[in-house]
Amino acid sequence: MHASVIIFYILSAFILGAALLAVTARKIFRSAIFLLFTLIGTAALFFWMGVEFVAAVQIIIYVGGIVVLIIFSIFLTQKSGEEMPKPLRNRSLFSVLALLFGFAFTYHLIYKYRFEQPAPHVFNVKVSDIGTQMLSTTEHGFVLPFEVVSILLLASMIGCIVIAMKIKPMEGNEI
Amino acid sequence: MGIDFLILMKQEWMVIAILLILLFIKVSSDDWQNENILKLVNILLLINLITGFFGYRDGILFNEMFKTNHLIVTEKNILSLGTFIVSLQSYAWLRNNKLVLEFYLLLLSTLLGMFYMISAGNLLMFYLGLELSSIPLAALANFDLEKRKSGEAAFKFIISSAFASGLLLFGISLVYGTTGTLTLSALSDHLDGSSLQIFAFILLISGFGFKISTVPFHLWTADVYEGSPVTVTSYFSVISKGSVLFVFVTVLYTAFKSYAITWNHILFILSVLTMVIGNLFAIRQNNIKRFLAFSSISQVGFILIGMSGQSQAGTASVVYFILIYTFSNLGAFGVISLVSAYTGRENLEDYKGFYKTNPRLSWVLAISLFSLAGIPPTAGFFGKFFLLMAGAGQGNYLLITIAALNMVVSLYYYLKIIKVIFMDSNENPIKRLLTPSSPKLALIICTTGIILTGFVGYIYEYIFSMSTIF
Amino acid sequence: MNEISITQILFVSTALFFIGMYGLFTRRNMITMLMAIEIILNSVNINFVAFNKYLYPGKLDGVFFTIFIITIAAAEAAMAIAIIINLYRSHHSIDVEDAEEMKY
Amino acid sequence: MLLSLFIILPLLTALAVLFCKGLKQVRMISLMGTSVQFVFSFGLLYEYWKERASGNRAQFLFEMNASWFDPLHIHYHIGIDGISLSMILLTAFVVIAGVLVSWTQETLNKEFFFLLLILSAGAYGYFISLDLFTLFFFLELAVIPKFLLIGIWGSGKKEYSAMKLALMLMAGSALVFVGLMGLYFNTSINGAHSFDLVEISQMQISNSAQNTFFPLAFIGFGIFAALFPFHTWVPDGHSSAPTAASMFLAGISMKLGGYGCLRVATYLMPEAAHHYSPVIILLSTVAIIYGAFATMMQKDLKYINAYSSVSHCGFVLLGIGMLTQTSITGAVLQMVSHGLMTALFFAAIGMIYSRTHTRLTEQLGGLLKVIPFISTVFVIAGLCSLGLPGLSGFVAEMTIFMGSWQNPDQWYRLATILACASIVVTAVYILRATGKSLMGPIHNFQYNHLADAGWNERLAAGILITGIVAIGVAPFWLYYLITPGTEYIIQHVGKAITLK
Amino acid sequence: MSPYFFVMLVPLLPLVSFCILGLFGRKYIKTTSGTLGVISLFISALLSLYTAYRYFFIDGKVNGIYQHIIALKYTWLQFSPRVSIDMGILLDPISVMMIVIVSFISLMVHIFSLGYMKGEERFAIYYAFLSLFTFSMLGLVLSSNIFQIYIFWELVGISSFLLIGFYFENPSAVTASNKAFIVTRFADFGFLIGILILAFYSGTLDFGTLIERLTTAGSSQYIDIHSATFLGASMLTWGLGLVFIGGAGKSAMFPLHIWLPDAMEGPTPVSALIHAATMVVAGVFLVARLFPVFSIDLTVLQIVTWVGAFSALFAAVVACTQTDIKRVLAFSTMSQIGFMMFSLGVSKYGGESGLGYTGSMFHLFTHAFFKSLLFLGAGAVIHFAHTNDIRDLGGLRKLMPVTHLSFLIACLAIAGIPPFSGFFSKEDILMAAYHSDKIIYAIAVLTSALTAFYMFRLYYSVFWKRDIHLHDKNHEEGTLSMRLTLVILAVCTAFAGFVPVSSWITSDGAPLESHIDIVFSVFPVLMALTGIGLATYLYKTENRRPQIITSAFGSLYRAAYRKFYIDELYLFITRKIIFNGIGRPAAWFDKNIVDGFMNGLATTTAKISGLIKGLQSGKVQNYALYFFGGIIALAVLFIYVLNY
Repeated sequence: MHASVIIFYILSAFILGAALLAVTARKIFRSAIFLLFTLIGTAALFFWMGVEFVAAVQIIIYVGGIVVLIIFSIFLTQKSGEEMPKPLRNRSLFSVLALLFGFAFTYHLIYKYRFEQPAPHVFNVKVSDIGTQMLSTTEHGFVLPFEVVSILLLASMIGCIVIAMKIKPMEGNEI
Repeated sequence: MGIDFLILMKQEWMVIAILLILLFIKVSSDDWQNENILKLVNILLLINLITGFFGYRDGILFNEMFKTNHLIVTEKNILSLGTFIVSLQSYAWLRNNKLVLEFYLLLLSTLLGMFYMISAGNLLMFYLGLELSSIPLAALANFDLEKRKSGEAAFKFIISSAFASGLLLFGISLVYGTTGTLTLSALSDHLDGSSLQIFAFILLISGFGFKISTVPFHLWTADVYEGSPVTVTSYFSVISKGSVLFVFVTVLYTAFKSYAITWNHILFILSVLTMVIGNLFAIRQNNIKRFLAFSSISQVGFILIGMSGQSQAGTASVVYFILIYTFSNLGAFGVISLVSAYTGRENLEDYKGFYKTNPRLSWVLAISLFSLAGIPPTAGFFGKFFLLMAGAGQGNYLLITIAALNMVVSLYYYLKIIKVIFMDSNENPIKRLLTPSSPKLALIICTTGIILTGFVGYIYEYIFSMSTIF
Repeated sequence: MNEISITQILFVSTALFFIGMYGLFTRRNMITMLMAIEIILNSVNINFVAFNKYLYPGKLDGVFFTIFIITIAAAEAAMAIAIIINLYRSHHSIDVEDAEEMKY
Repeated sequence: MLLSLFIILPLLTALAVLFCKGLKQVRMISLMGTSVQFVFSFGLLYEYWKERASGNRAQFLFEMNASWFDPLHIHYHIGIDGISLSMILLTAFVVIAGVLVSWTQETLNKEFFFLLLILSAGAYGYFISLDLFTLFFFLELAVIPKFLLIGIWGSGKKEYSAMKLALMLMAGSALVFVGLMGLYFNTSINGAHSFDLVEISQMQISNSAQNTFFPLAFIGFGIFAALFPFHTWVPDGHSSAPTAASMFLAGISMKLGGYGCLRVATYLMPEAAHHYSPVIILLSTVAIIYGAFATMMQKDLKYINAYSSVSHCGFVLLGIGMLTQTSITGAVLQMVSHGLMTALFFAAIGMIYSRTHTRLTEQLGGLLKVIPFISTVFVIAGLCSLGLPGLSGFVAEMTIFMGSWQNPDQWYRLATILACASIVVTAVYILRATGKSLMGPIHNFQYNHLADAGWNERLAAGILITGIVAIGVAPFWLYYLITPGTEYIIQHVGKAITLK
Repeated sequence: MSPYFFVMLVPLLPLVSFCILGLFGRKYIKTTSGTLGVISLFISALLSLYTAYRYFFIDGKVNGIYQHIIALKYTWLQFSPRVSIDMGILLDPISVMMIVIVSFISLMVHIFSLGYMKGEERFAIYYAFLSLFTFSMLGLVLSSNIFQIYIFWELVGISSFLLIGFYFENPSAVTASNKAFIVTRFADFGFLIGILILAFYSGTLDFGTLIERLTTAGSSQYIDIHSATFLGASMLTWGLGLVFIGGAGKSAMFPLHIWLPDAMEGPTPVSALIHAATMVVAGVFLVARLFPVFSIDLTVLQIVTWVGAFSALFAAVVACTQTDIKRVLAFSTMSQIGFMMFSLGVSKYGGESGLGYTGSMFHLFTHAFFKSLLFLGAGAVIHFAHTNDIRDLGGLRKLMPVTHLSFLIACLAIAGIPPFSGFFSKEDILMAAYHSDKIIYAIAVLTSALTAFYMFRLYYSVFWKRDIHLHDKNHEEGTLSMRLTLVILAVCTAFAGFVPVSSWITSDGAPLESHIDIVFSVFPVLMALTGIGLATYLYKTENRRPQIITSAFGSLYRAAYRKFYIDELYLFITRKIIFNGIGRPAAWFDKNIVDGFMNGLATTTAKISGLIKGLQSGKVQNYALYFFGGIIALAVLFIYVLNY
C-alpha cells in the first residue's frame, strides 16, 4: 500500500470525523473548532491532490476568514459553554433516514458510473498559471467571473454594513 | 474586440456605470436629498432601459462565458423595464429612508447578476450570476431593519438559498464530472443519459426550481415575500423569478435538449404540483403579500407548461408571459406598496371598501389581478393562452386540462380580492391616498402594458421571431 | 497514488455533503446551520478538484470553480452572519425554532 | 368593418361613459350608444337580406380576415350567417332594454353601465367571431363583468352567487379551451395548425380526436347553457343579479353556450356529435323535465324564472342533440325566443321588486290591480314561457318537437315526448306564479299606492314584447334567416356520416 | 285568388278589435269599447252568414257533393321541405256552420254584455278578451292545417283562461282559470303528440293531404302507419287516440271534465259563449274534422263512443244534484257534448251510416243556441238577483217575464220536446245510436230523460217554487240589450230545428235524406216528458219531497253532489304525487345533491387547503427537508421507476 493511499484514508477519516462532530457537538464553540478541523482537513486533501493554491485559498479564506467570523458571531450571540438545545427528535429521525437513503442512493449512482480515466496527463497546477488565467480574456481566461465575484463581494459588503451597521460596523471586510 | 465589449455588454456596462455613479455619490457627499437621488436613479434607469433597445447584436465573448443574442437582449430589457417600474414604485417607501443609495446599490448589483446569468454560456458564470443576484437580495429582504419579520425573511432566504446553491453546486460538479465541460453549448454533446447524470440534472433543476419557486422547492417563497418590504417582494416575485426562468428555458432548450423527454416529464410533475399547491395555499391567505406569493407560485406552474412545449412557441410564450407577468404583478404590487407605505396595512381585510375611497387604485389592482388570472381583455389572457397552447403542442392534453381547471381555482382567490375591494363594506377603510407622480407613472405603465401587450399581436410576433428554435 | 480511484474521493465528498446536510436539518442554532452549509460547500469543492484532477486534467475549470465557490461562500457567510446578528438583535434568540413567525 | 363596429361601438360607448358626470349623462350616453347599436343591427339585417337576395349563397357574409398572432395562425376573422345575425339582433334587443330598465340606477352608475356595455361588446364579438381564438376571447370577456355586476349591485347572497357563477362559467370555458386546443392541433394546413372555423370545418378530424374533444367542448359550452347537472349557477346567479344583469345573463349569456355547442362542438366535430347524441339528449331531457319540476317548488320569482331557464335551455341542447335540420333550427329559434322572453321576465320581476321590495310569491298578490302594466308584461312573459301561440316560445318549441320527432328511434321519441310533457308543467308553475303574485286580493295594503311603470320601463318592455310578438306571429322571416346557416351545418354533419 | 278570400276578414275583424281595445281601450276608448266590439262582430257575423249562403246555396256544391275549399293558404313556418305550418282557411260544411255559430253567438254575447258588464272597471279589457276569444275560435274552425288548429286551440285555451280569470281579485276565479288551463293543457299535450305521430307518418300537416294519404288504402303512408305498432296498437290508433285526448280535454269529456264546472267563475256571458256554445265543442269539431281518418280505425271510434256516452250519463247524474245554477248548466253542457261525441263514435263514413255524424253536427248547431240562451238567461237572473244558488232563488217568472219565457223555450229544446230545435237533433243522434249499439241507445235515452228532469228542476227552482214580491221598483229585468239578445236567441232556439242540416252537413259531403220517424221518436219524447213531470212534481212548489228523495238516495246523492269525488282524486294526484312526490324531491335534489356537489367541490378544496397547511410550517429546516425529499423523490421516480 502506497503511503499516499494511507494518507488519503487518514485524511478522509479525519475530515469525516471532524465534520460529524461539528454537526453533532452540543457546545457551539466545540462545534466551531471541529468545523475548523474539517476545513483544515479539506485543505490537506487539496494539498494531497496537488492543488496547493486551492489549499492555500482554503486555509486563508475559510480558516482565516469564515471561521473567525463565525467565532466572533458566536461570541456576540451566545454565552460560551452553554449547551445548545437538542435537535427535535422527529426531525432528526427523518433527516437521518432521508439522508442515509440519499447518501446510499447518490453513492450507488456514483459507484455505478464508469468514469473514464483519461490517458495519464500531467496535472500540474502552477500558481502563476492560475494567476494568468484568472486575469486573461482569452481561452481559459477567467477575468469575467473574477470581475463578477468582485462586484458580488462589494455588494455583500454593502449589504452587511447596511444590515449590521449599528452593532458591528466592521464585519463586512473580512477578506 | 474592444467595440464588441462595449456593444455586446452594453446593458451590463450601463448597470455598472449606474452603480459607479451611485457609489461615487455615496462616497463624495452626504448632502444629496432623497428626492433628488430617487429622481436621478429613475432617470438613469430609464436611460438604461432605452439604451437596451438599441444596438442589437448577437455575439460571444470570453470564450463563451458571455453570450448574447436578440432574445437575450430582449429578456434583459424586460428585466430593466421591471426594475424601472419597481424603482418608480419604491418612491413612497424610500422617500424617507436613509439608505436609499445602499438600496439601489444592492438592487442594481442583483440586476447585474441577473444579466450575467442570462448571458452565461457557462455553468460557472451561471452560478456566479445566480449568487450575485441572490446574496444582495437577502440584504434587501432585511431592509426593513426594525421589523422582525424582515429579518426572519432574510434569514430564511439566505439559508434556503445557500442550501439550494449547495445542491445546485453538487449537481454542477456531477455534470462536470460526467461531461468534463462547463460550457453550455458543449454540454449537449457530452450527455450520455446515465443515471448519475440524470440525478445531476435533477439537482440542477431543483436549483432552478428553488429560484423560481416550484413545488416542492418553493417553501421559502411565501415567508420571504411576506417579511420583505413590498418593493423587494415585488422585485423578488417578478425580476428575480423572471430572470431565472429565462435562463431555465435556455438551458433546457439548448444544453439539455437531448433530455427533452426527461425534463418534459419532470416539468409535468412540477407544474401540476406547483399549480395545485400554489392554488391551495393561495386560497387561504389573509396577508396580501403572502397571497401574491402563492399566486406567483401557481403562475410559475403555468409557465412550466409553456416551457414543456419544446418548440419555438414554447420559448416565445414563456418570454411573452413573463413580460405580461411583469406588468401585471408589478401593477398589483404597485398598489399594495402604496397602501403599505402610507398605512402599513397589508391584510386582505384592510382592503374592504377600498373601492369607495380609492377607485382608481382599485381598478388598477383589479386589472392587474384579472391579468394574473388570465381574464380577457387583459394581456394575461393571451399570455396564459399561449403558454397552454405551447404546452398542448406536445399533446399533453391531460396537463392542459389540469392547468385549465387550476385557472378556475386561481380565479376564485383573485375574485375574492376583487370582492373584498369592490363589494365589502368597511367602517374603517383605507383613507384616500394621494399617489405621488412616480408611482403613478409606474401604475400607468403597468396598466398600459397590461392592456396593450395582449392586443398588439406584433409584440408576440417579435418575441417569437427571436426565440430559440427547438 | 494511483490506487486511490475517483470513486473513493467521491465517497468522502458525498459523505461530507450529507453530513453537512444533517447539520443543516437538525441544528437549531442558526450559526451552526451556517457551519453546516460551509461543510456542504466544502464537499462540492472536493468534487470539483477531484474531477479536474482525475478526469479532466487538461483544463483547470474545476479548480477555478472551487476558488470561486470559496469566495462566494465567504460572501454568503458574511451576509448570513450579518442577518443572524440583526435577527438576534430583534428576537434575542438565534434558535431557528423561534424564527417561525410567518407560516401557513 | 361593418361587423367590427359591433365591437367598437359598445366599447366606445363604454369609454364615453367613463368620462361622464352624473347619472343623467351616463344613462343618456348609454342609451344613445345602445340605440345606435340597435339601429345598426337592423341595418345589418337589411344588408344581409340584400346580399342574400342578390344571390349570394356563401356560408358567411361580410367576412373580414386579418392576421393577429401570425406565428400561431391566429386571425381576427369575423363574419356572420343567419344564426349569428339572429343572435346579434337578440343582443341588441336585450341590451337596449337592459339600459332602459336600469335607468334609475343610482349607486355607482358609471361603473354599472360601463360593465353592461362591456358585456354587450363581449356578446357581439362572440357571435361574429369565426376564429376560435377570438370566439374564446369574447366568451371569457363576458364572464367577469357579470361577476362584478352581481357582486356589487346584486341582492341576497350576491357574493356567493357571483363567485359561483364566475367559477362555474370559467370551469366551462376551461373545458372549452381544452377542446379548442384539440381542434387546433388536429388540423393541419400545410403543416400549420388553425383556429379558423371555416378551415377546420373543411378538415377531416380523426374520430378518436373528435370523441376526445367533443365532450370537453360540449360540456364546456354546455355549462354556459345550463346543461344538467352543471346548471346550478343559474338559479343563484340569476336571482342575485340586478335586473339588467339578470336580463343579460339569461337573455344572452346562456345563449353563448348554446351557440358554442352548435357552432363549435357540433359543427366542427360532426361524427362525435352523432356518437354522443344520446348522452346529450338524455341530459337535456333530464334538464327540461327536472328543471320544470324544480321550478314548481320555488317561491321566489327570480328563482322561478331561473329554473325555468334551465328547463328552456334544455330545449336548445335537445334540439342540437337531435341533429336534424328542423331541430337545430328550432334550437336557434329557442335561443332567440328564450333570450327575449326571459329578459322580459326578469325586467318585469325587477320592476315588481323595485316597488315592493320582495320577490316572494306569498308576500305579493293582487298586483294586477295596482300596477297593471307591469303585471301585464309579466303575464305576457309567462305566456311566452308556457308556449302560447302568437308569441315566440311556441314557435321555437314546436320546431324543436317537430325536428326531434323526425328521428325515428324509439328512445329519441321518448325523449321528445318527455320534453313535450314539460309544457304542461311549465303551464303549472307559470300560472301558479302569476296567480299568487299578481292576482287574488292585495295582501299588503302598502301596495295600494305603487306607481306603475315609467316611460323607460314601458319602452324596454315594449321593445322586448315587439320582438317576441314579431317572432311569434310571423316566424317565417327569422326562419328564413336561420335556415341557410343550419343547412350548412346539417350538410356538414350529414357529410361526415356518409364518409364514415 | 279564391272568391272566398273575404272570409279572412271574419276572424281578422275580432283580432283588430282585440288589438285596438287591448292597446288603447283602457285609457282612451273606455265605455265605447263595447260598441266597437259589437260592430266588429256584427260585420263578422254578417260575413259569415254571407259565406254560408254562398257556400251552401251557390258554389259550394260540385256534382252534388260539398267541396272542401281552400280560401287562403299561406306558409307560416316551413319545418322542412315537405312539412310546413300553413295559415289557411278551409271551407267545408262544418267550418261554415261553425263560423256562423261562433260569430253569431259571440255577437249575441257581445250585445248582452253591454248591459251585463256595464260599469265594470275593466270593461274595455273584457271586450278585448272577448274579441280575442272570438278570433281564436274562428281561426280554429277555419284551420286548414292540423298544426294551425293546434295554434288556435292553444289561443282559445288562453283566452278562455283570461276570461275565466277575469275577476282575478277573487281567488277562486284564479284557481278556476288555472285549473281550466292546466287540465286542457294536459290534454293538449296528448294532442300535440298525436299531431307529431300523424304528421310523421303522413308527411304533411295539411288536413286535406293528410286525410287523403291516410285513408287511401295502399298508399305508402297508409301502410306505414298501420304497420308501425307500439304496445300492440298501430300508430294510427295511437295518433288518433292522442288527438282525441286533446279533443276530450277541451270538450270536457270524462275524466278531463273537471275544469268545466269551476270555469263558471267567469262572467256569465262568457260562460254562454265559451262553455256552452263554442269552445267546448271544439273537441267534437276536431273529431269531425278528422272523421274520415277516425272512421277507418274502429278502436278509436269505440273509445270515442264510450267516453262520450259515459260523460253524457255521468254529467246528467251530477247535474241533478247541483245547486249552483251555472254548474247545473255546466254539467248539462258536458252531457250534451257527450251526446255529440258518442254520436260521432257510432257513425260511419259516408252515406246513410253517416247519420251519427250529421246528428252530431246538428246537435252542435242547435245546442249552441239553446245552451247560450240558457246561460244568458241565467246571467240575466244572476244580474237581477245577485246569487247563483237555486236554493235562494224562486218565483222570478213574474219579475222577469222575458227571461222566463226564453228560458222555458230553451229548457224544452234541450229536453227534446218537439217542435223545438233540440228534438230534431237529438232524434238523429238517437237514431244513429239505435242502429249502431243498443246499449248506447239505452244510455242516450236515459240521459235525455235525466236532462229533461234536471233542466226543469232548474227551471222550477228559479222561476216558480215560491212567490216573491219585490217592492223595490228599481229592479228591472236587465237592460234592453240583454232582453233583446234573449229574444233573438229564443227565436233561434225555437226554429233552428227546421234548418235542413242533414242535407248540408254529412260525413262525405253528399246530402242525406232527412226523415223523422214518428214511431221511433215517441219513446224518447215520452221519457223526456216523464222527466219533466217528475221535476214538476218535485219542484214546482216548495215542498219537502226533494229532501225525502235525497235522503233516500243517501250516499249516492252525496257522491253525485260532490261530483263523484273526481276533483278530490285530481287534487290528490297533483298535491300528493306531483308536488310532494316529484316537485319537492326534484327541488331538494337540486339544492342538496347537484348544488351540494358543486359546493362540496369548493369546501373540499378549502378543506384540503387547510389540511396541507402544515407543509408551510414556517420552519426553515423543514423546508430544507422537503426540498431534499422532493429531489430524492424525483430522482427515484425518474431513475428507478421510469427508468430513464
